[in-house]
Amino acid sequence: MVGALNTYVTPSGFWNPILWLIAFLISLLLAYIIWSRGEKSYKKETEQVKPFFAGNVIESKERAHVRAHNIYWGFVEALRPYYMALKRIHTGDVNDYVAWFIGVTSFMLIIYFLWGVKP
Amino acid sequence: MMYVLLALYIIAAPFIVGALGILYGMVLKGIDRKLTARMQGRVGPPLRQPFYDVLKLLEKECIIPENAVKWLFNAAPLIALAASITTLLYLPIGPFPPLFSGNGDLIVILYLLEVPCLAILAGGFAAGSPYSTVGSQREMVLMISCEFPLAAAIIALAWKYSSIYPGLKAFSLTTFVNNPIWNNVGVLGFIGVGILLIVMLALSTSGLGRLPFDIAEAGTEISGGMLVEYTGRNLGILYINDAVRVVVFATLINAMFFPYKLSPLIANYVALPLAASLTIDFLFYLFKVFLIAFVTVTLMRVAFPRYRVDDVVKFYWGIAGLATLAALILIVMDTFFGW
Amino acid sequence: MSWEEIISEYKPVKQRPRRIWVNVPKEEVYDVIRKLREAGFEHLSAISVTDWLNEGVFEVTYHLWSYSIKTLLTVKTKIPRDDPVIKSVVPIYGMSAWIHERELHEMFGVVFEGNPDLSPLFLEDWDGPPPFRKDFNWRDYVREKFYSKERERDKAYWEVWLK
Amino acid sequence: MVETEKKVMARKLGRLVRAVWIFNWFNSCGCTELLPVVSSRYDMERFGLIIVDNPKHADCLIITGYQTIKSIKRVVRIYNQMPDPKVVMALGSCPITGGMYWDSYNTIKRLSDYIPVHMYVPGCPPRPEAVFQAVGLLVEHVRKLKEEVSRK
Repeated sequence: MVGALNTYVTPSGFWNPILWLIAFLISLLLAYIIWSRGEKSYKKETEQVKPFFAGNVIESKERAHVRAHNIYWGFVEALRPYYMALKRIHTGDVNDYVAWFIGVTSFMLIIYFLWGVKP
Repeated sequence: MMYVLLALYIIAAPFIVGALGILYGMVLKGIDRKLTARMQGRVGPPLRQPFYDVLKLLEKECIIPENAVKWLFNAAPLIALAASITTLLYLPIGPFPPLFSGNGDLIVILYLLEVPCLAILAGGFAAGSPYSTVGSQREMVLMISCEFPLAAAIIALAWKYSSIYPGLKAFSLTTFVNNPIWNNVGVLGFIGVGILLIVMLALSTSGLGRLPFDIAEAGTEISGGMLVEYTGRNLGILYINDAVRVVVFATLINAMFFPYKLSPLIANYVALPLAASLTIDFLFYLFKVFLIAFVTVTLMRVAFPRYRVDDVVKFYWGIAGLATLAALILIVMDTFFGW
Repeated sequence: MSWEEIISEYKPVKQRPRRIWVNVPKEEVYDVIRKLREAGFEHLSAISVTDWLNEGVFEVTYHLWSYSIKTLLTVKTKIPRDDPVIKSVVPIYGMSAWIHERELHEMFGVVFEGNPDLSPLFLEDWDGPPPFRKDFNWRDYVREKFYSKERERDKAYWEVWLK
Repeated sequence: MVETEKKVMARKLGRLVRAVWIFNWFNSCGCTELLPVVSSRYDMERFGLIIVDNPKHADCLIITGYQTIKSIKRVVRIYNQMPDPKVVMALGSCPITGGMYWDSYNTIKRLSDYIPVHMYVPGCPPRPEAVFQAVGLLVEHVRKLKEEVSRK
């Protein structure tokens, strides 16, 4: 059992997963102790369990679901010039992408042969 | 026999650190609310108010919404609080080294800082209410945007240590504490580390979800965001978790940037027994944590309105990101050219 | 076809430098408004109805504003009170007209043909006659609906009313 | 009330009173008149009262201003969604007796016909001090309840 308790050491960092797990479970126990002192009951089938929708009624579970299509609005809005440039590059036909692929790899190869670390 | 002691130590450690985190976190929350009120010309609640809040929340009914995933909905606050307390185990508390000093480094802390956000986010999605889903989506964007500068700042400092002290472990907090960063950087490095400090302070405001960046629990817009469906004791645990995270972030910044002790200064005037110097250092640590929490939470809360989602991303990926890269370049120039 | 010619045949009345009223018969009001829209009156600021009880007529007024011409043109038309039906202007002005017509339908009972959805706007599950009509006696309505004779606390109201 | 139930209620209300979280249903006169209660001159936070943004976090539902037939449906739903030890405070004369809209066809006359109201604060508009006096009465009531329970 003790063998598992040794810490994994790497040149820059070290970590002991088993100890971490034990500590996490014990803190979970501490949190559970505080949690269990609270009130458990609630009125099950009444209006109380309906999701909060500013007083209105949500007809069905599907209506309560919010699609995530605009989740990245924040990013697109903030980095608009970058995304616009990206959009221009993505023309959609494959040979453009293949051309990009060949171009980049050849560029990398040239750099590698000039200054690359010899094996 | 040794294993019994070890086992006892492992079991007792989370309780000690948990007690410290929860009690001091709540006291800090009380002070924060009182200072915010005083800064707005109000009288403000008594300092014991957070304790009253939690006691009341534990008495309320704990509603589980109808289309919620029951087990995840209840487990999320517990996991969040457990992760926050576990993070404290790896952080140096004042004069004492971290309780698990040999077993976890900055990378573990970096991940443990994210686990509470992820847990509450999963709880928000599990609640199945439109407001909490939108709140969780916003929290995802917030987490993604502030991961990049946080990781960059920590790696910049760790790289600095690895280049100055090749023998020591770069990512271990004990190296951070034993040789403070400000002493062994040149002029450029000093500016770089200063920038990193400001970025870390800004990050802790968004990590705690406090006012300029509380888009995930935006009160007026999505009425409570991820925490909409939480009531009663679940909300109480989230309240405590929020308090503990203030202590966690402040201790991390204190360990990384201000690991100084008060007792050596006093020691050369009056001889100090070990116990006295330890208590002085511990009180000095508590004061530093209060100062950091005051700057990151209270000042920001009083001075700034809430940002929009894209402003937050623009700030963290734009300004904070570039600042961290600039700081990294300054530190690199400092180590290589020794200016 | 400038807007002056469109309304010239209906004897426009110039109230003030930028206020012009014109009375248009019920049949031609839809075409006049459509032509005015093309002539530059893009903004439908309001539709209102006045209830002339003794003449037995509803007067529907369209308040049109133009950003370029900078004039408020009020097109008025009369419809009979007993079967108040008129062609809806939603195809011309879209949603702004829809909201106004929905409210007028609820408050006066005017039927707008061609309006996509005339559901009640303010008065949910309203059982009385349209309340803005002049012949609607709202005191009696309130008395029946909210105050009952038997209840102890409502006695004071009834004494006031019966006196 | 059974003895233990009263003791439980006394304990719950005792804790609720020190940290009342308010969900405000301010419309018409409430919104303009009740803002000083929150602002720095009267500052309700010194009693531990804060305004919360949804009914599931709240203990006290403050309703001010007249309620139309359309809005009272929402009020009833909001009231049902609040977790249990909850208090309803009707502010201003409109929720109490219909106020100046007593003979209007679209407003409801008495709030207590639709949801149980625990505290009435008269006034058109009600003064901020009246709100604090109402909370004070709630504290008074709870203190009496606790004394009665402890005496038994």
